[in-house]
Amino acid sequence: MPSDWMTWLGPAEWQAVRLSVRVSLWATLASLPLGILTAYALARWNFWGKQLLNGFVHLPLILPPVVTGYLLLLTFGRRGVVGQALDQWFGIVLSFRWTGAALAAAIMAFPLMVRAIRLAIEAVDPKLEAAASTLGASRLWVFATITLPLILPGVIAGAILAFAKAMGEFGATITFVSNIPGQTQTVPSAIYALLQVPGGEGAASRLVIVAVALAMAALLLSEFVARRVARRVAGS
Amino acid sequence: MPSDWMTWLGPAEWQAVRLSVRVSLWATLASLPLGILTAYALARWNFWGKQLLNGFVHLPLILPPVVTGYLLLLTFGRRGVVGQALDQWFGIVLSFRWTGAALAAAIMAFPLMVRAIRLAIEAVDPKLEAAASTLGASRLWVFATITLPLILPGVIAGAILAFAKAMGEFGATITFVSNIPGQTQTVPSAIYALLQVPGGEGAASRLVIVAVALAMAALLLSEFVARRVARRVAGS
Amino acid sequence: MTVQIALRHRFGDFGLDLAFDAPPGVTVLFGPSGSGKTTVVNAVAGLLRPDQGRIVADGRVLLDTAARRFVPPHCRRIGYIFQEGRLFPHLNVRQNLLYGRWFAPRAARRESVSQVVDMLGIGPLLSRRPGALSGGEKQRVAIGRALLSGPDMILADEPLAALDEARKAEILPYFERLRDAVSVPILYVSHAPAEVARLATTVVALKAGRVAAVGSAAQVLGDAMALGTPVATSVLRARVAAHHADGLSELICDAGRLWVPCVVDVPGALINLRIAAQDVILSREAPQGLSALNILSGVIADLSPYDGVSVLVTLELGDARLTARVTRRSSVAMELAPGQRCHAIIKTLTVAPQDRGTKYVPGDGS
Amino acid sequence: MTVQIALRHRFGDFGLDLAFDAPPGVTVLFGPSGSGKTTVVNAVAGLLRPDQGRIVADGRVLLDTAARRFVPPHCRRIGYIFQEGRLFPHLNVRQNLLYGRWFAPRAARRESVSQVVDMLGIGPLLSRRPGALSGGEKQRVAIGRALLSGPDMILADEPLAALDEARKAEILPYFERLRDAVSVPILYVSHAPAEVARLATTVVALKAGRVAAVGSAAQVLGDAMALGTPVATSVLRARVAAHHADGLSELICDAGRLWVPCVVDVPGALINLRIAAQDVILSREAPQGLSALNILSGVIADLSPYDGVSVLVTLELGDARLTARVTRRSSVAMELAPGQRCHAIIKTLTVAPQDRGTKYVPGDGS
Amino acid sequence: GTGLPAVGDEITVFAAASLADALAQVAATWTAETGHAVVLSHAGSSVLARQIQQGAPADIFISASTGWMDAVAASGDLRPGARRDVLGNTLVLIAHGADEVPVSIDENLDLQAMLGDERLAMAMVESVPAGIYGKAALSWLGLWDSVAPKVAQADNVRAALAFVARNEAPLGIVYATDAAIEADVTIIGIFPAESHAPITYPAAITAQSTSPVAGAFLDYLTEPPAREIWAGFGFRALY
Ligand SMILES: Nc1ncnc2c1ncn2[C@@H]1O[C@H](COP(=O)(O)OP(=O)(O)OP(=O)(O)O)[C@@H](O)[C@H]1O
Ligand SMILES: Nc1ncnc2c1ncn2[C@@H]1O[C@H](COP(=O)(O)OP(=O)(O)OP(=O)(O)O)[C@@H](O)[C@H]1O
Ligand code: MOO
Ligand SMILES: [Mg+2]
Ligand SMILES: [Mg+2]
Repeated sequence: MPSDWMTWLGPAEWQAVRLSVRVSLWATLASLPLGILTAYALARWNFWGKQLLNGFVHLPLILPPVVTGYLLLLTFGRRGVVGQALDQWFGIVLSFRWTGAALAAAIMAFPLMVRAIRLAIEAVDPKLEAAASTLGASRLWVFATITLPLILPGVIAGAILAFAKAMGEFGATITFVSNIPGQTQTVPSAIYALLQVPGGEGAASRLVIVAVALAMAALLLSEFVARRVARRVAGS
Repeated sequence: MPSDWMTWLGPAEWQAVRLSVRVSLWATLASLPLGILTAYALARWNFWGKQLLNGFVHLPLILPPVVTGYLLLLTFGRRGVVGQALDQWFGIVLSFRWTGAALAAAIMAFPLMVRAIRLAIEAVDPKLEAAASTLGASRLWVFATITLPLILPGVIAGAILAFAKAMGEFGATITFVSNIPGQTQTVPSAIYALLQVPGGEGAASRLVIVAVALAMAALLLSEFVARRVARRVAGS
Repeated sequence: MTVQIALRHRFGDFGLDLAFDAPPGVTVLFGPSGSGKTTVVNAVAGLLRPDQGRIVADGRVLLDTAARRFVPPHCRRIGYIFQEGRLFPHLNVRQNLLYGRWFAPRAARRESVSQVVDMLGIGPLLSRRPGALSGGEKQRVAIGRALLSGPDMILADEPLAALDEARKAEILPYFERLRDAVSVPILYVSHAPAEVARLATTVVALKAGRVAAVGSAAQVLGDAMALGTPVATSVLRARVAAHHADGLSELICDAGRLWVPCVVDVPGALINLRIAAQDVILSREAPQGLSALNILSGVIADLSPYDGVSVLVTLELGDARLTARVTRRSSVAMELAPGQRCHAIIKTLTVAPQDRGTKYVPGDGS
Repeated sequence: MTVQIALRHRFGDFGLDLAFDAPPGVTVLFGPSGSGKTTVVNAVAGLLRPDQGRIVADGRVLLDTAARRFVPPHCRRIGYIFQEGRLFPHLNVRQNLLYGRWFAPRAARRESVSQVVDMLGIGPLLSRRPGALSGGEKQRVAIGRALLSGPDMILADEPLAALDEARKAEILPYFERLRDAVSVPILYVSHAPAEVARLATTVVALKAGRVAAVGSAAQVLGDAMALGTPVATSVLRARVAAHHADGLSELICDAGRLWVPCVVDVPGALINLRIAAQDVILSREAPQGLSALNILSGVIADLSPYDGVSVLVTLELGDARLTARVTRRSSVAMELAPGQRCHAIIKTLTVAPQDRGTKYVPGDGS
Repeated sequence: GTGLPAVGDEITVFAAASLADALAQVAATWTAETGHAVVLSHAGSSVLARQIQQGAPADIFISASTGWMDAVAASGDLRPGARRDVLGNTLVLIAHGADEVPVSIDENLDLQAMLGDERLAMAMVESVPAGIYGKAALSWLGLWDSVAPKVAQADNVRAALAFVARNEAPLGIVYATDAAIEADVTIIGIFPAESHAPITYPAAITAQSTSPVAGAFLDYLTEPPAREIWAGFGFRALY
């Protein structure tokens, strides 16, 4: 059985699966803090250019993924402004690396994450935060001890949405970092490559099943965690 | 000036813009009731297969768009099971029509819409709904008069997210209904086509700007409406 | 309409296990914080499905866990005033008030909106949203919303706790009118003995999820120990004899004649008078020339220590009993003892205005 | 520590425009629903930024809109007991109680957790979440949370409204101790005259956003009209003379000797006694053989109609004034008139237990 | 690497997606012969071209259109003199079904009537190579204007093929290499070679390639073992 199961996908496909999981996890976790910050700023602060920021965050959703990927290529590519700077100063190369795939996935998933978290923040009663401040908690402490725990279900929902989106991301990724096996060939890219060749549908559909199974598992896990958190808040 | 502005895009591109707006609006509005129902069921009901439904709703997010498009083709195409039935019984043809593009966009945007609305529903205090029921309101009335108004900001957020996503949807649409100018050539298809030819970036970026402007306008409008609704609830 | 209530429910450590009947009129649920009052009310409203239970209102089975019967809240036709307001934040005050009306049959819309709004003093708030109301204003709107829904039964969970005395004094007669004129049965949670005595047809004292005492206000409030509160009170039942021009009403009770500030009931009506034990002065001789108009004469039936300082003296006045609380020092100085005749002095105004209970429906279970 | 408060704020129709000083001790904000009490407290807490205002606590400027100064709430070191609880739903009772402690300097943690928990009777609830508490339980936890945060000033917005009498009687002495022993200044919102008389060093009566009266409990509560409540009350200032073995304390006031159930204060202390006008009986002749131990003699200074039934009779007893409320009928029968000598009979137990105010800090502003 | 023993050098080849399985076989035989590993990255020619212009780590680029190869050459991203046309392809008209009647493709072909109310599936006619060739061929035959409104344009040839295979569209224009493999379609005609520009797949070494074996692989693409494989997939070998 185990060898059956292992050989159901070829080694190249397993590699794509592993890479996709790694890319999606990194994309989700690394963008989470910024996602929470952005959501908080959009939900609670008033500042100049707020609507600009809001629009900017949503861009990847509105643009065809190919365009986003192209813009990423122009910006973060080896000859792009930011890409060159990152390379020179920090030795970070994104283009045609799995890190670039993670960046593309993170950017594509960012609006979903921010929207979910923002909605959760807006549902927190500011009166509770005010109560915490009268008890001596500074803004940051109020956030850490009151707001954050209360929005946890929303944060989980946002993160899992982002993870799922990252697992399915294709257009921007292939446009930005191409489709290099072991480096940037995620599951969707592999599926695309398989669909381009006659008779590739069988292998493609096997990959689809694995991708769906993985994303579903993450989804179920997140539901479970979110429900436990919510139950705790409601009072058992 | 006006003629300048009109000729900045060619007539074919204007056609694509008009079509994209129509497709996205329909995709959003027509799927909204089902989106609310699904979100409500996932948030408040317990039934067998709930997690299955949840997973199913998320599928379009996880799958590469091409796969979704292909599955749509298999199902809703003229020779597809559902497509044939729709054609025979209701005379509804989706394939190669703008209606099919709307279906593809709606399905791709559905998980985003449902997530947003669901989060909003979960934030409604069930004690308010209980209070309404003691005042004689049946479940449906409670929903219409208490739950729905309270989740309105979430519904708006979900709808706009869906609209933005629909405006940017490409992979599933082109795979399902191809790219027929005036019928199914949306802005992203047009942009894609332009990006396929060397030197097409200039024309593509004009379309990108229009698409972004439209989606931003929708976004700002939704923010404005959502804020007004929220302010009403908070009590001016 | 009698409501029969039998419930058994468990919340972690707390167990509710009780059964009582709420006869027509006002049934007050009385008891310390956490004793289960809100839990009972929620079960009657249908917001809590108890582990086991049976609730029958006027022959209509609202709940019967054994028979798997459960009438959903919106079919119970109740007006529930919640302990925490629960106003609809997206509706303004007027819309909140009228909410229940949409669902009430036309015949049940007996209360006039403007009358209720005036009584509650919320006229200037009608177009505001709940977020912009003060605590007491919210509570008043919540009361109005329940009353205007045209309910067959009212559940009121500490409706007046957030209100000032003046406002309470304006709203209490309204509940009396509902009880008497409209004869809507009322389940009323309260901590305030004054409210209890004034409104209660029946008092159900709860303690740790069980019924500690049940009976008329006279029976339950007289038994301070059952309530676990340090208030000893007597309730005298009296009949209205006449209304006089100087604003006093003449009442006849078993023990004699009493004068109280004008009650609203017609001559002939039976009413409850709550008299706190500490408001009664005793005298061995018949007192003369006092401003107090009410002097009843009786025989000491019982004399029992109350706390370190005072004793409770129970007088028999015909069939009625009146409890006085006097210092031990006075009791010794006056040589009070069972069997002795004694005069009780009650200030006319002491039983006014909050403690004059008005007529209650004859034929109650007490 | 004196808190100087001057505020001007507009909420739609409602305008707040007031200035008063809260001297050391308890300053009670008293007034009808919607008069602006919570608004004032929120401004002191820093939760409301008024249109204009200046708040200075013990020389520290907390707010000065003219100078654009605003100390954020978390730097004000206050313990705020909210009108609506506001417990943190994701924390259990223990975590709620200890929340403020994390942020309090070690030196400020003067209250012992177990002591506060015991006083509030919330020991069995410590591991529960607020969602599983009754209304009164929530309020008690909210009180504990504020007290345990080691505040420099307490803001209490109707902290006891949801509680039963027994529980109130347990918690009130705690506020007294904070006021006297710990000398934390307290801004206390209340509707209940009994609480006011007992706790207040200073009473600020609000009406429609303005100060209707400010002064000692004696001054303000005596002036029923200023409060817009139908409660007429006198407050006598008395000195504790001795404690007797039978549980009574002997007090000396301007008008003579008074006996009340044991007060906690040491002999020599000055205390407030609140006496409701309706609890005073008048007699032309010196009464004999009554259970009431307190008989004060004075001269009628004023006689004014109160309502249709009764008149207020103000007696001058030396420098003090005592108001009695008697029926018009008695007033006519007894031929009461200004200048006449008269005896006031006050039941010993009438001033007990809630209405015996205990010592207040000398040097207060009144 | 792809799991093979990394005995030699490794080269990265960016190649048009339509070459995927044929090129995989060619690469495999080369690796077997030389021990050098090949990493293949497949995407649309336009995507790959732009990536190379942005410094992608490709040693060799095989494009499905001369246009994109020219663009990369123009931006100076190809090694001068290291470009050649490797493959050719044929444009065919396909119909849904296992054995449909062949037609002769000339100016008398009544394509409009054959379609009726239905669609002709093609790749995007302005941008994707197969579509560009197809439009040119139809124009040359004088058929374009009449069928233009009936064309359903897919984003690549495979998607156009899928429309015909699913019978969403009865007819389509694709490469012979694609049509050969799909069982549900029949080639009912071959477009004359002169009706469109020659269909060629140019290959070249990139300017930034430092691989010592890139030249050897480029040569290998036109050597007999590779030619056999290309032919097996229906390509025309050009040399
Ligand atoms: N956000 C707001 N917007 C408009 N009006 C408000 C707002 N908050 C309070 N008010 C009004 O200000 C007045 C004072 O409110 P406040 O809460 O201070 O009253 P309060 O004295 O605490 O009354 P209560 O005893 O009922 O709690 C009320 O009339 C109230 O309706
Ligand atoms: N959801 C719950 N889970 C666990 N315990 C609960 C829950 N709801 C109520 N309780 C407990 O049940 C007991 C009774 O609660 P209930 O609300 O009926 O009290 P109450 O008599 O209304 O008190 P109060 O006067 O303070 O409102 C309390 O001890 C409370 O802690
Ligand atoms: O391989 Mo292509 O660039 O889709 O013709
Ligand atoms: Mg309760
Ligand atoms: Mg208030």
